[in-house]
Formats: sequence, C-alpha cells, structure tokens
Amino acid sequence: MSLVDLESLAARVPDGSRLAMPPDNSLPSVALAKALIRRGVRGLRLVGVPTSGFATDILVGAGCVAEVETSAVSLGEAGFAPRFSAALKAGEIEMKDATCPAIHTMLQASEKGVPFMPLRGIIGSDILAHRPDWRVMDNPFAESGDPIVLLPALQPDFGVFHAVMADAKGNVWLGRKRECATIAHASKASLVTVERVVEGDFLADETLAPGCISATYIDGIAIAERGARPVALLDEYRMDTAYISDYARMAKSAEGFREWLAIHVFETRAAAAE
Amino acid sequence: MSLVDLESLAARVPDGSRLAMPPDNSLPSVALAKALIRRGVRGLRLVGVPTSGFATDILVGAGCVAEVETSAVSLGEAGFAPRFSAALKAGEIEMKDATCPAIHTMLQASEKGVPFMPLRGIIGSDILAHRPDWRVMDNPFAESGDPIVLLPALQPDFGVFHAVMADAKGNVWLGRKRECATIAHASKASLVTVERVVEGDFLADETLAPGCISATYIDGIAIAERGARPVALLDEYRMDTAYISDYARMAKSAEGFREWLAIHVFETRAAAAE
Amino acid sequence: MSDCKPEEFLAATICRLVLDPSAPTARHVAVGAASPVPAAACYLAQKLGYPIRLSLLARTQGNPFSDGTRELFDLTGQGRIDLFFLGGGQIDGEANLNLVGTGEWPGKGVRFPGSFGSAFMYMMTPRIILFREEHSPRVLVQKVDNISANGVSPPGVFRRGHAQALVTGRCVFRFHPDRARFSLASVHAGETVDSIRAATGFDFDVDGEVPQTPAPSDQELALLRGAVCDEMLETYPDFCARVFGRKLAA
Amino acid sequence: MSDCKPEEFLAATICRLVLDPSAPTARHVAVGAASPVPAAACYLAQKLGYPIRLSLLARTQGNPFSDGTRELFDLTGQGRIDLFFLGGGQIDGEANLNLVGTGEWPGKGVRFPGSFGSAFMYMMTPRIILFREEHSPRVLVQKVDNISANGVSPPGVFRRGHAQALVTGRCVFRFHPDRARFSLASVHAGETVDSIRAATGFDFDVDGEVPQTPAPSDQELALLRGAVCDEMLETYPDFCARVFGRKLAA
Repeated sequence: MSLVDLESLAARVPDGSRLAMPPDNSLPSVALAKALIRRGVRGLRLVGVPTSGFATDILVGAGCVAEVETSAVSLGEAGFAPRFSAALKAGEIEMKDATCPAIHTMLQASEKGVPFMPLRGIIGSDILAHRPDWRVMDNPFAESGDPIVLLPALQPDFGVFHAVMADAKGNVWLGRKRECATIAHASKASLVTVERVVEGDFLADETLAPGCISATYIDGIAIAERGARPVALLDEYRMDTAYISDYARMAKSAEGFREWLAIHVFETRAAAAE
Repeated sequence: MSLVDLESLAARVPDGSRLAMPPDNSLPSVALAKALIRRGVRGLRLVGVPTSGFATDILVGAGCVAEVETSAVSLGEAGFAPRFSAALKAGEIEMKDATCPAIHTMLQASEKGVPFMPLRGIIGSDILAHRPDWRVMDNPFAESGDPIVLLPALQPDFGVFHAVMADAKGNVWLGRKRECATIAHASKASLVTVERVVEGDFLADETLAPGCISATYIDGIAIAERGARPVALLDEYRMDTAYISDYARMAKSAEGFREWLAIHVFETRAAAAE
Repeated sequence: MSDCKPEEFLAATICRLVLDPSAPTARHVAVGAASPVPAAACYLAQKLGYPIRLSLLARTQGNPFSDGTRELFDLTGQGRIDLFFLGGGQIDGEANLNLVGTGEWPGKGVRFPGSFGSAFMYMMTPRIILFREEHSPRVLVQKVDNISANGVSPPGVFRRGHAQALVTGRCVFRFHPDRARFSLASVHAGETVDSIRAATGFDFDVDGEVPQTPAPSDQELALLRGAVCDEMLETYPDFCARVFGRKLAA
Repeated sequence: MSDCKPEEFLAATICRLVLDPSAPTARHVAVGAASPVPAAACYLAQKLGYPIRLSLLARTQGNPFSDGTRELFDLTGQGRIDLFFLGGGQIDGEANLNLVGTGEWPGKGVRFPGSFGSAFMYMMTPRIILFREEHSPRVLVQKVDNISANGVSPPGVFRRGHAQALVTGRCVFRFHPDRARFSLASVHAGETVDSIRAATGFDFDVDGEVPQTPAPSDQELALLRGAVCDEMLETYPDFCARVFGRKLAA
C-alpha cells in the first residue's frame, strides 16, 4: 500500500498529464487539486467525468490547465464557473465539449480494452460537428441505414478522486460513486486522497467490497481530512455552500481569485506547516 | 414492492422465454429453477452469465430447455454437467457457445441501449465461426487493417437470480455480484428470490447502496430461504458439495435424475405444503 | 388564487402535462439537478395518486442510483425513462437547445455551463418537457447559435421521442415534430397572443382561440404546500423556504 | 526428493516459468477456478520474495474483484494481467486449445464444459502458461477437433501474447509463435525424448540435448508445505489435504 503525503502525491503528476476527475456531485479530490496548484503544475488536460466543477475552476484559474474535456462546467447553485469562463473567453484553454454519456462511454471503452464503443443519440448536435475524433457509421446489424456514433477509447494518465477510506492493502472505499471505479479502471494510474486509513481488507468484507476499488488500480494514496471540501462526501459531511458562494464571488475577477488562492490554497498550507 | 410466493413467481415465466442466470460461483436462484420445473415450463432459452451450472443442468434434465447460450456448463469440482451433456448428445437442445467476456459484452450492450459492442480476441476461434450473429469489422479508428469482433445486444426476457435480501421498497442487495446488476439492467424484467425481506431503503444507506439493485429493474420477488442452495451465498452459507456430488452421481442416468427430481424438487414441495 | 406563487403555478401546469392522457404514460420520470419546479410537478402527480417512479438526480443522500452517474443514461438507453426535463440558454423555433453558449463555438460570446446529457437524453427519451421560466427574445430565439441537442432528426436516425411542450413564465407551447414548429397551447394569466409574440424570438403557430393556462386547484395548492413540500425539503431547502415558506427542522 | 508429490514437482516447475527472467515480468497473475497447481506455483513465487499480485478466481470469500465476474476480463483487456493459465481437453501442436468437445461442433463426441474465457484471455494476456497434467495422445493431438482458442493469429490481428510453455505430467514444452511449434524444453525424471514422442500426438522440435526438469529445492518444498499451504487451505481444502496432508482447523 502506497501511502504518501499530499504534496508528494501531487508531485507525481508531470506537466501535461491528462487527469480524469469527478465533479461536485461525486467525489472530487479538492485537496489534491489544491496541492497541484501549490506544486505549480502546468498544461494539464482535464477530463470531467462526466462534468466539471469547483476543482476544475480553481486549477484553470491558477493557470495549471491547457485543455478541458467535459460535458459542462458549473458551480451548481453558485452559478457559472468564473475562472473557466474567463480562460475560455481569453483563449487560454482548449475546450472539448462532450455530452455526459459520451464521457462515460469513452472511459468504458478503455475499461474494456476496446478501441471504441457506440452510443445512441448525439447525431444532429453541434458537439459531434466539433469532435473530429468521433465517427458515425452505419450499424452493421440493422436491416437498413441506421447511423450511430462511435466514440474512441479515452485513457487518462491519472484518475484523481477522493474516497472515504483506504485499508491496509491499499484498497479504497467510496460507496456508490462507481464512476470513480470506471475512472480508475480506464486510467493508466490513479491517485486518491482519503479521509482515513483503517486496518483490514475491504475486499474480504461482503458488505464493504461492493463499494470498494481494488488496490490493483490505485497507485498512490494520501490522507487528506475533509479532502473533498467544499464538496460533500457521502454521508460524512455536506456541501459547504457558503464556501462555494464566497469563492464564486471572489473569483469573478482575476485579482479576487488570486486573493482567494493566497488564503485558501497557499496560506492554509503555510499554517498547517507551522 | 411486488412480493409474491415462489410458485407464483415461476408462473410469470411463459414457455419459450429467454432467461439469463448467473452460474454457481455467483448467485443463481436454484429455488426458482426448481419452481420452474414444478410449473412444467417448456422451451426456455437459457443464457449463462457468463457460464452455467447446477440450475441449468436440472432445468435441461427436466425437459424445460430448448436452447443454452453460455461459455461453459459445469458442476465445478463435481465434474461435467450430466443432463446437459446427455441432452446435447441426444440433440434435444440447441447450443450457442460463447466466451465469457462476450456474454458480458452482449448484456452490456443492452444495458447501454446500443445495438452492438466490440470485443477484442475471439478471431480465430471456432466459436466465432459458429456464431453467424457475430460480425467482424475493421476498427475504423485504426490507421491500417485491424479486424475486431462486434457482438449484438442480448436482451433476455427475464433476469433470474438470488439475492441476500429485499427492502420495503423492492430494492435487492447482493453485494459484489455485480454481474447480476448487469443481468437486471439488460433484461426486460427480473425475477428475484431472497433469503429475507427487511425494513427500510437500501438506497438511502451509503454502505448498502453499492451492493444494491434498484427496484426499478425488479419485477417480482419471492422469499426462498436457502434459495441458492446447494450453491454458496456470499458469507451467509457455503456450497453444499455433498449435495452436488450426490446429484452428479444420481444424474448420470435419466432414471437416477428422475429419482433425484422426485426427492429434491417435487417431494420437498409436497413436504413443505403439509 | 392571487397568493399562488409563480413556481406553484408552473409546477401545477407541468404536472398536467406530465399526466396528459394523450401522451404515452409516464411510469418513470427523471428530473435533473437544479430543477425544483419540475420536481415539484412530479411529486404533485404522485400525491394526486398517479403511480409515477421519480428519480431525482439532485439528491445526494438517498440517491436513486447505485451504478454511478452513468446509470441514468444507461436507464434511458434501455428505454426505462419515459419522461425527462430539459431547458436551455437558448431554445429556438425548431426546439433546438443551446446549453453551450452564444457566439462562435464553444461559446465565445456568453459561455453557458455546457450540454450535460442533453444530446443523448433528448433523443432517447420518449417524452421531453422543456422548461425555461425566462420568456424573452434573448432566450427564445429564431435559431440557436449552437445546437447542444436538436429538436428533430432526419428520417432514419434513431430517436425515441421529441419535446412534448415548452413551458415558460408566460405560456405553454406544444411542439409538433412533424412540422418542427411550436404552437401556442395556452397563455398564463395576464398574457395575450400578441404579448407572447412580442416576447418570443421564434415564429410559432396559433390554431384558433388560445385558452388561458388554468391556475392550480385548491387541492393542488394544498398538496404542493403540504405533501410535496415535505418530500422536497431535504433536497431543495432554499426553494422550499422561498416558495412554501418552510424550513427543514433542525 | 523421493517423497516429493507430483503436484509439488509441477508447482515448482511452473513457478520457475512464472519467474523466467527472459519473459516480461509478471506483476499481476490471475489463476482460474479449479487450478490449485498453478495457484501453488504463484504463491511459491510470492513466498520466494517476488512481489507478484495474485488474483484467484476460485476464491468465493475475499474474492479479489468488486465489479462482478466481468472484472477479470476488463482487467485483462486493460493490459493489467501479465500472465494467465489455460489448459484444454485437447491441445495441438500449434498450441490451439479445445475446451468445447470432440467430434463435430459443439462437441458431439465428448462434450467438455466449454470455452470459458479462453478465446479472449489467450489473445489478450502477454503470457500464457498451458498446464495439463495428463500427457497422452488423447489430449496432446496433432490437430484439435474444435478450436476454442487459437495458438497463433494471422498478422494484423490484435494479440498481446502467446503460450510461453506447456507443462504436463511428463515434460515442459516451449512454444515458438514464430513457427507455431512446440520444442521440448525438459523432461521430468523417468522420461526420455522417445517416451515423450510416444505419448504425444503432435510433432515437436528437439533442439540438442534435452535436460531433465529440476526437482524442487528443499527451500521450495518447505515453502510449498508451509507458507504456500497456509494460503491455500481455505480455497483448496481437498488439494491441501491430499498433497500436503493438512486440514483447515475447525
């Protein structure tokens, strides 16, 4: 089991890596996103599974991101993602728009080790027109013409998410958030933050096993208490809506965002190191 | 929540239905297989997910089966499946041989609502030569020729399996045996036996939810204590190897099998009804 | 009925569309995140006694799915979701939806959050009710700048259904996929055909006399403020506080 | 070493093939159901200090997977399984495997259980060790009646690897995918090239002097009977009782 500290986990991500992350209704590792900002990573290609939220906005704002592939970027009730919107308008990031099930499908293709998978719908959407890497073919099982979209396998360099806990074997448990399992299966490596490490082996426990991702897929784990914050973590803690509103307000301007970074990403660290 | 008795559950399966069932290392409903024999169902098309075991052998032996689509039929340590082998040799059943990941893939295609899914491997196997419903195409994402198998979506009429428990909402819990979730998602309807029914809502419980199949997919539930027997049920009870060995010995002959049926399928029922 | 809040009015209006006997029965309805009015409409249908299974994606606790966020799309692919709700930053006269943004792709003018699952859900769900409270020429445009999800498809393209209706703060439009046009089904109190024309960027049909959208009945209002609010308090606390004036007990 | 059981001998032999430094490193090895000898070989490699992750499909309790029986195949599709074991009712000189049956398809002569995952695993795993204890012309045939999984593929067909070796109760064959033939790598004690030829239905190559398969070392035997048996007792109680003379404490 590969337990390291948070900053070491962030250090494993080279500039230019493609990172798959769940959004704010799943289990993003906001803690690792902040550590990546502190490490000063550049040129990340983020994949939102299937959409993107708070962690994406702060990484974009901090200049860590070259490309975002996702189906939406939003702060939920707090509105549009301000740094993402600004960077997009300024032409600072490449945007690859997708639609939710297409993101899932491209990861499932990698999970299964096939070069592509079909998906219904999409034909007629401008998303398809702007994705030269997606193809339309005639369903060979149909009697007559039946166009269907084929999506290429998407294999991120890293899956990044937050889990409730890790066990002594390096398995992680995150309950019903199975999109994180697909992320882990599809990615070359996965880096995970957890609230805590416990004894035992989740896979030997019939109740815990179904919500567990095997250590086979997990390449690095760091403890980060409240590591999803301000996002909710299952029934462990709720979304901190005040924190997100505060962020949305400050991040409207580049200056406000830099101030927010200084307080919430760099200062926290300095304070914790004392 | 649609709780009925076991015989009523069996009565819902019309002759000629296509039934998907997990094998002996997963959660077959042997109880429902026996009830189907008692109901005298005919012409079933069984799909082993991804292989077949005890329940398939007794259904075949009792003359309930027209077709078996599976990747293997076996009684595990107790050897070859005797009634299946005899029926195959006698030409009484149609056999559609597959390979394990192909069965999973065909069900995943139904789960996803796509007409087909690709799968690596298989090319060069005689399995492919005997499956006119499987196709080979050139991977359109490859630079040069790259043949790959396309498998059609397989939508069983019924998913049939045994779960540990159902809740008041009709959700069922069966832990890590997620092939049963795929069966339920892919099938038009699912009929499930359970050890017990409990209060509450598994989907509201973060620990139980990951091993749960939502009532959305479940069309009928019957309580059948020890309903997987002689097969193991997670950590609830172990495989009854003596029972299976005894079966394997008796079922070597058609007469022995009839005797076994009389004792273990029809008599049990008569005794229980007293 | 003067104290009926706009959200209550719209929820009751949508509820009637959900229960529309001329449409295929909605046995299982899914409601996306941040959609309290459609959610209230569906709960109201349940409380009126219709056996509708309702999957609310917004719920973080007691979430209806156990196979991750993929499950809604798989479920829809299987044909198990009968009705879904969509909106859009722009909606045009052919029922095309733009959730990406204005100006050049991918939203060089105003960037909206993105398409979410619309490009799939719009085509794979038998019935879609479009809902956008703001009814203005800015939102209801002749032609969307970018198509996130298209209102109609050419023959031969697999598609399970289309928009059933578009509900706004001013009226209800019916959609006619055969001619790819909306017609005005009813106007809310205070609106006229002309006021709707003035507020709408796209052309639409008017077939004869256009009725007024009925207000919620006393029973509907009582259910919304009682049993429906009870269901929604945990998931939509702000909405319930604002519309029904009720807060979750601590 | 006269008291070394055949299973111990075969496990030690397979262990050496697993650790073969000329083959790509086996970081993650999967072992199918009903394969106690390969399982013992892999546990032995672990106990000798090699950091091999071992996934035993036979384990009903503490099963290594949490995504259902599909996960082994997905894991292999991803390229995460480095080595797998296969056998066959018939194995031929081109390393084709027949797990379906003899006679006309689908096994009108003797029906075997079926192909299981072989048609996929054989092509998607970088290394496969074939193991069949029975070494007779009945099993090792010139040409299998039915091909469950083919030993070699035409150019252009995606394939990650081939059989590394075939281990039987009489000898070890190496497989050469370039020429689609086996060569005799070593003969077990008591066997000769001629005795192997007599017992083998397919032609194979003999390159120079054929060594004798080494017997397990004292260390290997001690580990097999000690630490390896400890690991296997729960999953393979009958095997451990028969081979190691040990039973699970009640």
